[in-house]
Amino acid sequence: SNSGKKEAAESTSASTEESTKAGADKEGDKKIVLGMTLYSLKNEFTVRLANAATAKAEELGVELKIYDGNYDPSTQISQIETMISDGVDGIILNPQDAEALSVGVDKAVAAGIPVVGVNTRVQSDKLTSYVGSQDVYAGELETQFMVDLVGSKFNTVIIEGPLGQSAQIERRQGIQNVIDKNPEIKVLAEKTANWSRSEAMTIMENWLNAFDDIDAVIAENDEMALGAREAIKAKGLDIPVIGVDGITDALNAVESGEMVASIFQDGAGQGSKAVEVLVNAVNGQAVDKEYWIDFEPVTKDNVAEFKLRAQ
Amino acid sequence: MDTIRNVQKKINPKQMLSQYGTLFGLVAIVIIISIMKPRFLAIDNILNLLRQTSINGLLAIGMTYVVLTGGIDLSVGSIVGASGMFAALVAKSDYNLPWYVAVLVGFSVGLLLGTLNGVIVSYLKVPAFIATLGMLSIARGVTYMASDARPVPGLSEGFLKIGGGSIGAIPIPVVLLTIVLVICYISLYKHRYGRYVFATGGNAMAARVSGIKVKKIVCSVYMISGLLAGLAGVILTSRVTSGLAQSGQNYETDAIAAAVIGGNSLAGGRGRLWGTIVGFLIIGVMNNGLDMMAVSSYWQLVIKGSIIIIAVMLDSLNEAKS
Amino acid sequence: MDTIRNVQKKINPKQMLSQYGTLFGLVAIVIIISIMKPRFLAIDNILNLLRQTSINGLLAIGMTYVVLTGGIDLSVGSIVGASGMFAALVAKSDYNLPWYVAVLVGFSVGLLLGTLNGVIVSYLKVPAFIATLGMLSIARGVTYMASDARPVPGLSEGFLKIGGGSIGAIPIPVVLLTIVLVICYISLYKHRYGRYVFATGGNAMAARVSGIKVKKIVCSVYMISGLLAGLAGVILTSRVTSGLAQSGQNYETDAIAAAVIGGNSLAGGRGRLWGTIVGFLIIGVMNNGLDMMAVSSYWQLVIKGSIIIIAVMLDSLNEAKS
Amino acid sequence: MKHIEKSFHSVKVLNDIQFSLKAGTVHALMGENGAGKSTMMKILAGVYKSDGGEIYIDGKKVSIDSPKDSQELGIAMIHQELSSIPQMTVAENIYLGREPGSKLFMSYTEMYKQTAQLLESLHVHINPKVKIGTLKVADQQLIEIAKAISFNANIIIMDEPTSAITDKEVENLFHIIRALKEQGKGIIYISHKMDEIFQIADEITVLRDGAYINSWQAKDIDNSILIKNMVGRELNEVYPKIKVPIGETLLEVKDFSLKNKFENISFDVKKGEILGFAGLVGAGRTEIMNSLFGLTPPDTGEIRMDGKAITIKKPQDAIGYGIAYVTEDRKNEGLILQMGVGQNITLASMKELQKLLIKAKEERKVILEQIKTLRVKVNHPKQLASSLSGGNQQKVVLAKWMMKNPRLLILDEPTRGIDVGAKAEIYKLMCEYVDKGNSIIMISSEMPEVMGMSDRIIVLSNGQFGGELCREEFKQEKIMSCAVSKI
Ligand SMILES: Nc1ncnc2c1ncn2[C@@H]1O[C@H](COP(=O)(O)OP(=O)(O)OP(=O)(O)O)[C@@H](O)[C@H]1O
Ligand SMILES: Nc1ncnc2c1ncn2[C@@H]1O[C@H](COP(=O)(O)OP(=O)(O)OP(=O)(O)O)[C@@H](O)[C@H]1O
Ligand SMILES: [Mg+2]
Ligand SMILES: [Mg+2]
Repeated sequence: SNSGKKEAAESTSASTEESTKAGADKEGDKKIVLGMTLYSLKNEFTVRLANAATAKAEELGVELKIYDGNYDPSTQISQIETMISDGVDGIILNPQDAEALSVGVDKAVAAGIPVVGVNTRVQSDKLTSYVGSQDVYAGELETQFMVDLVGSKFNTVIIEGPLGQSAQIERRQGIQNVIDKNPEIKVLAEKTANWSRSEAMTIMENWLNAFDDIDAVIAENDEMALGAREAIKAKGLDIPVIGVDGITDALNAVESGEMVASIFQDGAGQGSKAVEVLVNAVNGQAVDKEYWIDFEPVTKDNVAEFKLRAQ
Repeated sequence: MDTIRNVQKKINPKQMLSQYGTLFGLVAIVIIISIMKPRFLAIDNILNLLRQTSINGLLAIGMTYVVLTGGIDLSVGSIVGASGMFAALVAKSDYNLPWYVAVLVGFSVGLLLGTLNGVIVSYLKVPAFIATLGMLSIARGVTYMASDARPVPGLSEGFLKIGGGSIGAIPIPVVLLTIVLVICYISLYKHRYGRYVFATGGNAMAARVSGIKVKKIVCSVYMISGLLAGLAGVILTSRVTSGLAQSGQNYETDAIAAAVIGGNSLAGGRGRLWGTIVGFLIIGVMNNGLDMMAVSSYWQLVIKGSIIIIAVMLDSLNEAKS
Repeated sequence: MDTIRNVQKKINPKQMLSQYGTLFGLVAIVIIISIMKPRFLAIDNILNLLRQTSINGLLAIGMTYVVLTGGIDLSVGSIVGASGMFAALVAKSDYNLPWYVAVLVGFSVGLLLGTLNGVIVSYLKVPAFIATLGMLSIARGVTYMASDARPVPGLSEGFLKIGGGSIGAIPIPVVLLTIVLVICYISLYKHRYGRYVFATGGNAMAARVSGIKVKKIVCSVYMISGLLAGLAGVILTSRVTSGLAQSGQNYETDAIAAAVIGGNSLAGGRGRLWGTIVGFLIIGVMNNGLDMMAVSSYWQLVIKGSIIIIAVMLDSLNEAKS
Repeated sequence: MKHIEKSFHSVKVLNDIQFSLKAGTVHALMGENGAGKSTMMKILAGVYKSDGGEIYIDGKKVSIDSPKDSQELGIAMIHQELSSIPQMTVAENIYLGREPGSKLFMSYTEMYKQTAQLLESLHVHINPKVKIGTLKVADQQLIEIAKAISFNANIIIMDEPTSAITDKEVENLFHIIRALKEQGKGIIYISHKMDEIFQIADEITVLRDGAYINSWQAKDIDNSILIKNMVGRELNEVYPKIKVPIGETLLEVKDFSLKNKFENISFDVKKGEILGFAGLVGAGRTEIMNSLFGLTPPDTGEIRMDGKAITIKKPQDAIGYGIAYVTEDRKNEGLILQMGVGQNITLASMKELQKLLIKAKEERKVILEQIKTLRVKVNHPKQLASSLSGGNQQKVVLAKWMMKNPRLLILDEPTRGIDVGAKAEIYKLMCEYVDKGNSIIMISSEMPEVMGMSDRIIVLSNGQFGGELCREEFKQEKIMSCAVSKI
């Protein structure tokens, strides 16, 4: 449930010895306050990331305020401004857009607040650190997986994320990288389903009626892959579908063979690592520029392991 | 004295065009798409199209009632989300409840939220735009809370039939839509309730003087809209086989568009149910047809926007003359 | 005979409440937030809040004109996107063009799209809802095409000042908003034009009979709305330091909400500019305040929805009595 | 104007009409409801474009494409349907489209000053800063008159300017018209009040069914010939009052008060009786009926029907007790304009016309019956109420209530804007109606009408009881003196 976040916001309990150590400021007993803005809190993946961050913050005895960017970069900039005037000690940024949020980083850094990027890239060299993955790699992984599965010559349809969002652009880029290497892959159609399962289902139904020769479906996230899978199942067909993120439903679908694979993104790992890195940075410890917690393919063979990690 | 002149209207091509402008628009779109993509007309695609359209269809019908009274219901998308989610929470196959329990839960949530809208608009006199915009936000918030933005999968077999099953060749959502249409047709044109709805939208004061309980009528249309959104939510959830917190987002736009394309004036009092049907079919055909032709996402936006405007233009140009 | 009836209205607390209901609502919200989070009132947060609000403010002002004539402009969000994108394409620092060229491009795109809206609504007689809904879709499609849905970064220094810079302590967007407000105040209340806008919305037939060129007035309000959306697009692009194809999405909702919260009737003819100011401030204060208090995003939805309804309720309950 | 033609939706409403107006005269345009008077004048005012024909002013052929053109040619018009912007003030309405002030800024001070002067000169006592929407219909009409005069136009068209005002204001208006005449202006005057026509008109033109019938000098023609030309047949008696035996008391109203509207009003109405209500504009007659009908329940007071106390809190209650109410403002309170005529007629009777579903055949039958009895001039029962001429709209409202066969029918200005022929028919219907043992309360500002039709008249003055007269005592002066007694 979401009570985790609330508790974190009001968290007063300093539980373990370690946390008191880490959470206490050098000069006094003032508690470290961190802010985190996510591009959205309305999908399972970011919620998982946020919850892991909250849990970690609790463990370290720091306060973490979470902001929902509502898929709007300027809202996220506003939230960074709000955090600055609120006087947070550090900011975790999960940007909607890589270019737009660089100005947010500039502002925070100018106010002397360290910023740690998480999960999606931001175009800035002022980040204290970046914890996450590269979406281009996810696109490459899933397309390569299809090539390995059905051969280098096939007809595919691509279901895209919201046009212009960094994750969409980069994952699409990754998909294209593999297609360029395998010129016999033919893209029959591509369209955005805005990360939505029901939109993807409708689009897939329409494509199934329009084309007889779809060999593979590449979706830029799991929600849309699952929607496409529903449409294919309803038509009594069996076309391999792949997505990205490794959300619970997708892991189950991989397990039951409904999806050929998903590309797992360790949101929980990224969330907690980001908090850890930022707390260290606030406390003046040295941190690396980048921590890679990258995408990993999930197949029927290794799905059990990921189901455990996704808890 | 000749009181009634020309009792029977003569059929006159210009008047036909003005009366049925959007219908001709729909036919034209269908013809163009069929020529460019003959498979568009295949039976299974038509059924597919109808199944896809049924959700917007239900919302547009509910919206028609609201719009006829001069109101607007921006909350239908969120009600779809909320009712679908609560239905899903009950329909989980672990609970082993019969399918209709979940359906009833979905209906109740829709009706409850619709009633809230109705009370706020009619009795608390908040403009419909604001009341339902507030509800849009509130209902979505509640849906997220109920699910923590996580999908609720694993729904019972019986429940999944509603969105995915068929009776004969006809998908169940299409059957449901047809039943709803018949009931609504009767309520609007064969029962005095419909008169009262039209009268309320046309001139609330005159309706009141004529003994119509205007507030009750206004309240009731939001209840109908909510109930139909509840049904749509149940169908959608069943169709995507899991409760999704963000489902139904922005559905209000298509529903209102369908009603307005169909010739229902947002000022109230003027409209027609068959117009709404034409309206949601135009939207459905466009979405399906453009996908069938694999038109790029960018062009789809431009083409859809233009078609909507052009479809209505014919209608409006003629109407405005009178 | 009794000479002049209803001479001067006496100031009466109940009437005050009804006239300034939402204003009291705003003050109440500010007080509550300040108590719970004293930092809310810090100068830098206030400036911050105003800067954030300025974009919605500009759109809401444009929307006020449209709404006063009984119309609606759903396309402002897409116009923000389009004008911002085209401005960005010109403002790239490689081109070495002065900042105002890009600004002019942004303005022109806004004005052009607004004019299209206006012509479609007033001369082609397409209902405003449909015309601007179509434009919402078309303008977004064009924006995607122009940029291939990719961000356009690397804008010139001068251009970036518009959204990010300050004059003294006052952020430039706030300065611009203030200037626009003054001009609009004059045009609505000190110049004939405003009378014609009100008259057109109040009773278009009567306005026409009085010799007012109703179509021109209707067309002009969409041009104003488009132009202000163009300005908002420029500011937004400058603020996020790059042209983003999806920017401005759904901004129309907040803009319409601000106008309606402010007491502008969607039926036209009745409204007030200061009401719109109160409207967009309520929305801005809510967004900023709830974030300051770090309220969870699900609760934010519920609270925002409720506040909007309650803020308007007071106003409406009283107004409806007259 | 020569050979003017106009059609709406291929129905011809003006066919080869001619009309000429001399400077310094008042020319009355007469005809039944729907004859095409307003349509023709709207063509002159630039609201409609004619399909054919020519217009000459001072011998020069002109073309009028918009209201602005018409204004520039020195034409001003008082429209039959009130055409003010309710949310704007009196002054803003009067000067709409030609606000005083410099090019850049208009001047409110100037506007209010000019308005005050204008209203003063016309002896209209209304605050220029008040919103028009809050004024009563009568005051709104006075403003429209003032507005038309303020144009200082050479041709002033007055389309039923007196439909909502009382004798006192009418007299004032005639004063103004005579002054305008002396200044050499031409005035086109449309009215259904025959007595007015002979008081003020120099020439008279009659239209019937969209066709030109004839023109006369007013002194060459009398009432009965005029009426015969208008309705196309003889009309013997305008007020066909028949003696109906007065029965027991049907309804009793006691001590009705509503703050700022009326005080301590008591009256009763008996079976078979037509009870008239007279008074000056704003005397509170309408407000009392609104309260009686449950639209604005009174602060205090009781109602008895058949001797039993009843409570009426909303219109449905009143309708349930067999009370029907034809309101004075037919556009805002009477009709659903964008509904068909037929559906408007049956709107209040749907319960009776429905079993499980609406009995469509029966509904159609009663609609046709009502249209026939009241001689509503429509092309088709589905024709929109908005496209009817003013008089026919009024008949539709009457039909709506008549078909409910109420025991008590309240009529507020029932013949406003109705032509003589139709008036006579409505009076006849009223008589037949009370003959069946029902009762009528009729509010009217037309003296001849109240006196001609009522069995008893109650006069209100400034929200208070001003006097009660029985038929034998009816006299215009007496009513007037009661009407001003509480001012
Ligand atoms: N906008 C319109 N659309 C269709 N028919 C119309 C329209 N306006 C007027 N008519 C028709 O034209 C005819 C003439 O109407 P008009 O209003 O000119 O009559 P009138 O002589 O002024 O009657 P009244 O005395 O009742 O005001 C009527 O039959 C009316 O139904
Ligand atoms: N909409 C309104 N707003 C404010 N005051 C009003 C309004 N309508 C009527 N009044 C006031 O109520 C009082 C009674 O008006 P009412 O309409 O009942 O008079 P009436 O005798 O019916 O006049 P008429 O002959 O014009 O119908 C008047 O003093 C008038 O100023
Ligand atoms: Mg007329
Ligand atoms: Mg009255």
